[in-house]
Order: sequence, then structure tokens, then C-alpha cells
Amino acid sequence: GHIRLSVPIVRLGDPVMASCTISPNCSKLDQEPQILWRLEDGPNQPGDRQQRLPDGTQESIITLPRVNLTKTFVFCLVPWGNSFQVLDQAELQAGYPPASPSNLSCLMYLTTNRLVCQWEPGPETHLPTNFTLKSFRSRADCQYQEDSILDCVPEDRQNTCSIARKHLFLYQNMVIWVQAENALGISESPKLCLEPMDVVKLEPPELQALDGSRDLVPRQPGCLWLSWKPWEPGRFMQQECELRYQPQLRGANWTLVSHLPSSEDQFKLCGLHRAPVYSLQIRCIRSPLPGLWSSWSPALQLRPTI
Amino acid sequence: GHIRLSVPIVRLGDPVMASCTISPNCSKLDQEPQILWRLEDGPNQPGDRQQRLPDGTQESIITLPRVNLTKTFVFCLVPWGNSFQVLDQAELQAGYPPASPSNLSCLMYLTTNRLVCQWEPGPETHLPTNFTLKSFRSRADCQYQEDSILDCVPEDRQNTCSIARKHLFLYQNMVIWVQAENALGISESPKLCLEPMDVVKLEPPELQALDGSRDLVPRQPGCLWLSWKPWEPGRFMQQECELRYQPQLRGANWTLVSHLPSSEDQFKLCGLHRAPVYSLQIRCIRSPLPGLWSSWSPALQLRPTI
Amino acid sequence: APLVSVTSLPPPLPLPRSFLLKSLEQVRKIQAGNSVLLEQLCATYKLCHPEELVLLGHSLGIPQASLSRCSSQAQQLTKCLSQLHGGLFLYQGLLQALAGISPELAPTLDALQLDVANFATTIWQQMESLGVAPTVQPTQGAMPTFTSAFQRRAGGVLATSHLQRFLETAHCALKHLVQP
Amino acid sequence: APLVSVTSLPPPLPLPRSFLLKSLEQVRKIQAGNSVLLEQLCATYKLCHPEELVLLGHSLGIPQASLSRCSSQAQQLTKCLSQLHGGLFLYQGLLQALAGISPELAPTLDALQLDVANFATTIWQQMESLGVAPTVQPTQGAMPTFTSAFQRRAGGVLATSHLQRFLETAHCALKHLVQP
Repeated sequence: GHIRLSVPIVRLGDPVMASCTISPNCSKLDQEPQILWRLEDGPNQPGDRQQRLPDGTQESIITLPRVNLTKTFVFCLVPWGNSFQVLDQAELQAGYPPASPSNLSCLMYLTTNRLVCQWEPGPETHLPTNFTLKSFRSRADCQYQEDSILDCVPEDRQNTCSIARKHLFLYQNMVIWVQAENALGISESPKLCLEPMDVVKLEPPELQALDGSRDLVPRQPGCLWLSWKPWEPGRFMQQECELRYQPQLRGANWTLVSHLPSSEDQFKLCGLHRAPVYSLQIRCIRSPLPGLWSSWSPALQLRPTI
Repeated sequence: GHIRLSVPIVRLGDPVMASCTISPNCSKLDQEPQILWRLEDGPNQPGDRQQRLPDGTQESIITLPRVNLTKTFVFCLVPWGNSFQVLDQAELQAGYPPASPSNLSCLMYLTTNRLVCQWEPGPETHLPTNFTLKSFRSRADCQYQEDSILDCVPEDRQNTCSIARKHLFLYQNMVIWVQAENALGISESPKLCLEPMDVVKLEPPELQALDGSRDLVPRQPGCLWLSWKPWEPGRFMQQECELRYQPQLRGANWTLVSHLPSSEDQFKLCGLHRAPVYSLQIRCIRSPLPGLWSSWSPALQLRPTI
Repeated sequence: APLVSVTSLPPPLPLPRSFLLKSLEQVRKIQAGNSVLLEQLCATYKLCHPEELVLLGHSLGIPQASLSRCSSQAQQLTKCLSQLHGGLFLYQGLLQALAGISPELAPTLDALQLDVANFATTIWQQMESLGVAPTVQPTQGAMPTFTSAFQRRAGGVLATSHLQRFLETAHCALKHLVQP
Repeated sequence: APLVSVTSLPPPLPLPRSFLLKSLEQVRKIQAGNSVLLEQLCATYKLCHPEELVLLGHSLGIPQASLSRCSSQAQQLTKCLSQLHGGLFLYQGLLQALAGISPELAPTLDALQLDVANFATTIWQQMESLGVAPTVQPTQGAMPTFTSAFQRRAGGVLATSHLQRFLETAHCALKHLVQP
């Protein structure tokens, strides 16, 4: 016995046709056995029609009008004594072609020296679907292709892939997109044009309180003395920072101090009177070249001088 | 310039001899330059003697009477203007030959199907030292070797190695030992003779309280009703279990109930009066075949019926 | 105490108790792995009825081993051990022929195959210790070849259900020997 | 405002400000990696004095690149860019020749080599945009071959200390161009 499917993988809801043939030299069977079908654990049922081919082969054909399961085992059987015997089994898969992956975005990390891209894969296809991050290097306008970069294949079921430093030109544009592929089709995300260093993800500097007891810092009421240094791996970048502070009182708002340098040995913040304790945070961005704001540093809790 | 060491790796405290030769065609130097030596960051010093070889080569020889550092860079220099020029550098390593690894022991795990052996590597040798778990299969008395098993190489700096199921005969004796090797020597641990299943590490059963409100369990004062089933992966083993319980009172001792079967649907523990709450634990061992006690199960806190 | 009560036969051989206990444990271990494999074949491939695969088993030529000499009525220890070894050897080969059945089942199948092979070795070594082993080990006969994934899975269902029945008989016989 | 004040030369080329800023950033990035490599060579192999390796550098044939046309007195932009590219190209080849220097230094060396190569490409593309690039890229000259681990490490000390000086000059010249 042998089952043939019109297609082994279909769209969910589409029809599929199956045939089961028994060759005439299957000596243990009747000459014209009745061929039956079973889907999964369902009942045995006859096919739509059964015929004898010129060479004596028996053939039964069945049409499944709508495939509703993502995975179906189809059995072909014949009666045998008081029971039935399975002659063959086929596996029918169903799902959807992939939608275009969306929301592709990338960040360049200086510690791992990798450009990490992530995306949303779109609705479940119910079929093994491969995602590939594709890219090529280009000149300023992203119109022309220079070298294409090795495809990046994400680890199992991760919607993220990272390109190693050796495949990157950090200061040259590249075009990046995601391709999704399964047995029912291929689709591509919109293309991204970026220079890896322009999406660098810096870490904030470490904000430190200057010890008020040191002679260097003359005491003055309602003030705080601070210092910070840029995050070491991003030190070669020209940066601009901003500081925010908030009195630890219910409903208090943050106050922002912008356009600060990336390094300060002795920064004075005065005019603080309303609360005994203030929370302070700092973050930085590459500037004047393009960049992304770092996250805010962990909050520092400080008491202004009295 | 070229440095030659009498040996590149020595025992700590042993002497070593070094020679530095300069060929006569080194045009930028004097015909008979003074050859100097430097150890690590130390001062420049002359060798023990310097001589001119028949072919015109200059050779300086120095003896380091005791090598006290595990790693020493030895430099050979010549004066040059107001300063010195390095001609060659050699690296001298020192340490100890490995001691015999000790306390080798093995456990057979049924979930990973691996025989895991661990040992103590002995004192630091200061040299790259490779440990290898070696083994062969044998008959009952461990006197004769049948197949030898692939060497097991531990992961970096781990004093443990695990042999996969496919290399094991679970019910046949094997001989296991550890070999330590570095540039200064080889040593072996004492040999272990064991049958993997005899060192199986079972997990304890899960101890459960039987719900006192069920009709099946007639209420009776000062009693607890318990049930347990063997840990699933060890279910095929004949086991013997023991239960211990302790009233939750300061200074109370454990009471032991031994020779219990590995499975109980309804076990009654009575005569408990002294405390409102009891802690109970159970553990099992393969029996009558050899085995190791499982750890005690997590403690169950129960209140006897009143 | 004599282990069997059949007269006009050589006296029963003394089987070490530890051998019997270890053999019983191995039977139960193999039974457990075998059950898991049968359940997986049913759950994953909906092949839950070995009785529907008889015809296929015939056409594939899936063999079955006998333990007739181990039945408690007419136990002949040497022949029983020899049948036990022969059957385990056969099923070990059959399980090996199933290699590639499916990535999900491979770990269970591999473990089972090793357990069966190890058990066969245990029996053989005991036969050697008793001096009742033939001078050469038996060699494996022709194994079925599978031409489709379905045939291999169906072969798996048949091999494991035959092995299950074989082990039930073996367990009963060994139990009888350890507690006569 | 003219970038240079030398007469009797073609008018200064307009270099995009973003190119200059990116070049400065790349110089600083390479300087940082270079310093790390120098420190590692000193800490790991006690090779802390490049001035003690001059003789060895001569015998190995470690080359050095010039930036004479970038000095602020007589800056000739096209020639300066060409020297900058040529020097970076040379050091990139030299760093590549150091491959296998030691497992501990390999990650730093690889990253540095890529940064230098990328910077050379940035300069070359800018020269192409300005229409001042030669029709063929320069090819790498013969690189030193090292016959011992010590020679390779000493070569590393020399290459990185030459590169350090080259970058200082480049930084100064680019700084002058961005803030005339």
C-alpha cells in the first residue's frame, strides 16, 4: 500500500487530495480489497471512489475539502479478519506563508563589538519558518551595493541576530533587512539604511558625589558637588550629557540640566532647598555626530549642604 | 642575538643555565660588544663569562642558581649609545610535577545517563597540567581488561569528568583512575573498581500527606497518614526506604523508621503527642543490590490528628 | 532446594542470586524504556494499535523471539539462558535497524538499545561462567530494511510490542528462579 | 573661510564637516585600542621600552609612515589625505603580519587591525568623492617576517608605538581642519 498526497504542505483551509494504491501482488489480500481511510484518531471511512487500474492495482482517492489541522496523519487501511490493517500513513502539514517581518531595529554594542538587530516575526505560520538577517555595505545614499555581508541566522526561535565586528564597516552605510521563508513562501521586511556607529548604544557615566569634607570643595548652602567620567569603552566618542534631579517628595518633578560635557571633575549644582534628599541621574549621547541616548544612570541619593 | 636555555621548564628552586650568542655579521654592533642580561624588570647585569667562539660569534653564559618565579622573562642586551638594545628574550617556566590525584569517586545519574567522577587534583603545580579520566571494562574481579573506554577529558580546570551511557556497561565492573600530566612528569591516582549501577544516585521519593478528611483514612488521635512513590527514573529498581520525623521543639531528636518499601499508598504513623507540628523526611537505597542512600526528601511539616 | 523438578535431566545449575537480582532489575529497566517508546510512537505518530500492523510486519519480515524453554513447567536452565540471550541479541539488532526513526525518539531508542545489548552481555558472561556458553557467539541474522519513514515507525511499534511480551515472560521466569 | 593659507596652490578642497568629525572619532578609537595593546605587551611580556628595540626594528625591517604633508605649516590637503591613507594602509598590513602574536592579545589586535582598515577605507572613499583618488589603490609592500615569538612581540611593540605617533600627528591635523 502507498499513499500519495497532491501536496504535502498546504495553506490552512485549503483542500488536498490523497490516493492510496495496492499492488496486485499483495498475496495476503483479496483481489479487490475495500480500501479505507482514517484521519488522526477518527473513524475509518471509504474514499470518494475506488478503481482498478489496468495493471491490476487498486486505487482509492479521497478529497479533504478543508485542512483545518496544522498536522494530520492520514492512514490507508484494508479490512482483515474482524479488524483492519494499516497499509500506509502520510503526514499532511498546513499553515500560512510568512508575513513581512516588521519593526526591524539595530543597536551597535561596543563591549561585544556586535551590531544586534531585532524584529517582529509576524503572526504564527504553524510551519517551520526560517528567518535570515541579510545585509550589504553601501555608500552614503544606500543606493548602491558594495560587498554583501554573510547572512546572519538567528539562534533557534530568537527574533534577533548579531553581526560580528569583522563583517562591519563601522563608519560606512549598510542596508539591512529580514527575510522570512517557509514551504509556502518568502517575504521580506522593509530595508533599513544605517551606519553602525550612528546606532551605538553607550552606557551612562557613573555619577559620583564629591566628598563635601575635602578642602577642594568649599561648603556653600543648598548645593551638591558631583563628578562623572564617560563610560570607558565609549570614551573616544565626543558626547553631550544631561543631568536630571528630583527632590524626594511626593509629586515632585524632574529638573533637567542639558548640554553638559561628557566629563566633569567638579560640577556644582546649587539652589536646592525644598527637600532633604535629592535623586540624581545622568545620561549621554554621541554629539554632534548622530547617536542614541544612553539609558539613565542608576539614581544617586544625595543630601544638599545646609 | 639568540638566547638558549638549558631547559625551558624546570622544577621551582632548580638552577638553569642560559647562553646568548651574537653572530659576527651583526654589522651595527662593535666587534666585541659586552653582552648583558636582565631578568624580568631587574637591573642589567653581565653574565658569568663571555667568550669569542672560533667563528667569531660572541657568547655570554649565565647560571641562575635557583629559579624562584613560576614565569620569568630573560633578556639579552647590548649597550647602544647611551642606552641598551634588547637582542632576544626567552621565557623560563618553573613549577612542580603533578602529585597523584586523590579521593576519586563516581556517581551514576539516571536522568543524564552519565557516570560522573570527581577527584582532588593535589597541590598547585604552576604549570599547565592535563588531567585525564581513564577507564576500562572488566569482569567481576577487575583483574582483566576487556575493552578500554575512550579517555574522558574534563572541561577547563574542572576536577570532574562524565562518561556517557554509550561507553558504559551498567551491570559490569570497570576500572577507573585519573592521570595527571605536565611538562615535568606524569602521575596516576589509585584505581577504582566499580559497577556503574552500584553507585547509582537516586533521588528521594516525594513524601505526601494524605488528606485526613478523606473517608479512606479514619481519624484516630495522634496519627499522620502519608504516601510516597519512588522517584520515576529509578522506579525499576528494588529499593528500601527509611522515614525520619522530629517534633518541632527545641532540642528534639529525629526518630527513624527503617525497612520501609519504596512505595506506600497509605502509611500510618501513630503515637505522636508531644508537639503540634512534626517535620518528616524520607530517603531510599537500592536493595538488596548495592547502592548509595539518596539524599533526604525536602521536609514535610504536618500536624497530627487530635 | 532444587530449582526445577524435572527428573532425568542434569542437576540444576546454581545461578548466583546477585545475577538473578541484577537480571530482574535489567528486565524492569528495559520494560520501562520500552513502554516510553511505545507511548511516544502512539502520541507522536498516532500508531497506537500494533494489531493493525500485523500484515505490514509480515511483509517487512519483523522477527519474534521465543522463550519456550523458560516456562515454569519445563524450565531447562541452560536452554532458557540461551534463549534469553538469543532473544535479547535479536531485539538489540532490531532496535539498531530502527536508527533514524525520528529525532524525537532517538534518545529513548538509543538508551533502550544499549540496555538490551548490556543485558545480553550479562547473560552471556553468566553462561561463560557456568561453562555452558557455545564456543562462538551467535551472529545477527538479516534485519528488515525499511523503505519509508512510516515503515520504520511501524517496525518500531512491532519490535517494541514483541519485546514487551518477551520481557514479561523473562521476568516471570527469573522471578520463579529467585524465589522458587 | 579658507582651510589653509598657502598661496600658489589650487584652492583648498571643501572637506565635509561630518567626514572630519568621523575621522577624529576614528583616530581616537584607534588610539584607545593601540594603547591597550601596548600596555598588554608591556604587562604580559615585559616589553615596555620601544627605545630598546630600535636595533631589532632595523634588522626586521619594520617600516614607519610619514605625515609630513599634514603638518599645519604647509598643509596640502590632497597630499595629506593621500599620506593619511597610505600610512593607515601600511599599519593595517603591519598589524595583519603580527597575527598569531599570542592568544591573549589576538582579540585586541584583530579589533585594532579592523579599525585601522576601516579608517583607511573612509579616507579613500572621501578622496574618491573629491575626485582626488588615484585610479588604482596602492598595494601593500613586503611585510617583515618574524622567525620567533619574541620577534613578533617586539614587532608589535614597534608597530604600535609608530602608529601611536602617526595618529598623534593625524589628530592634530584633523583638529586643525575642523576648527581652523
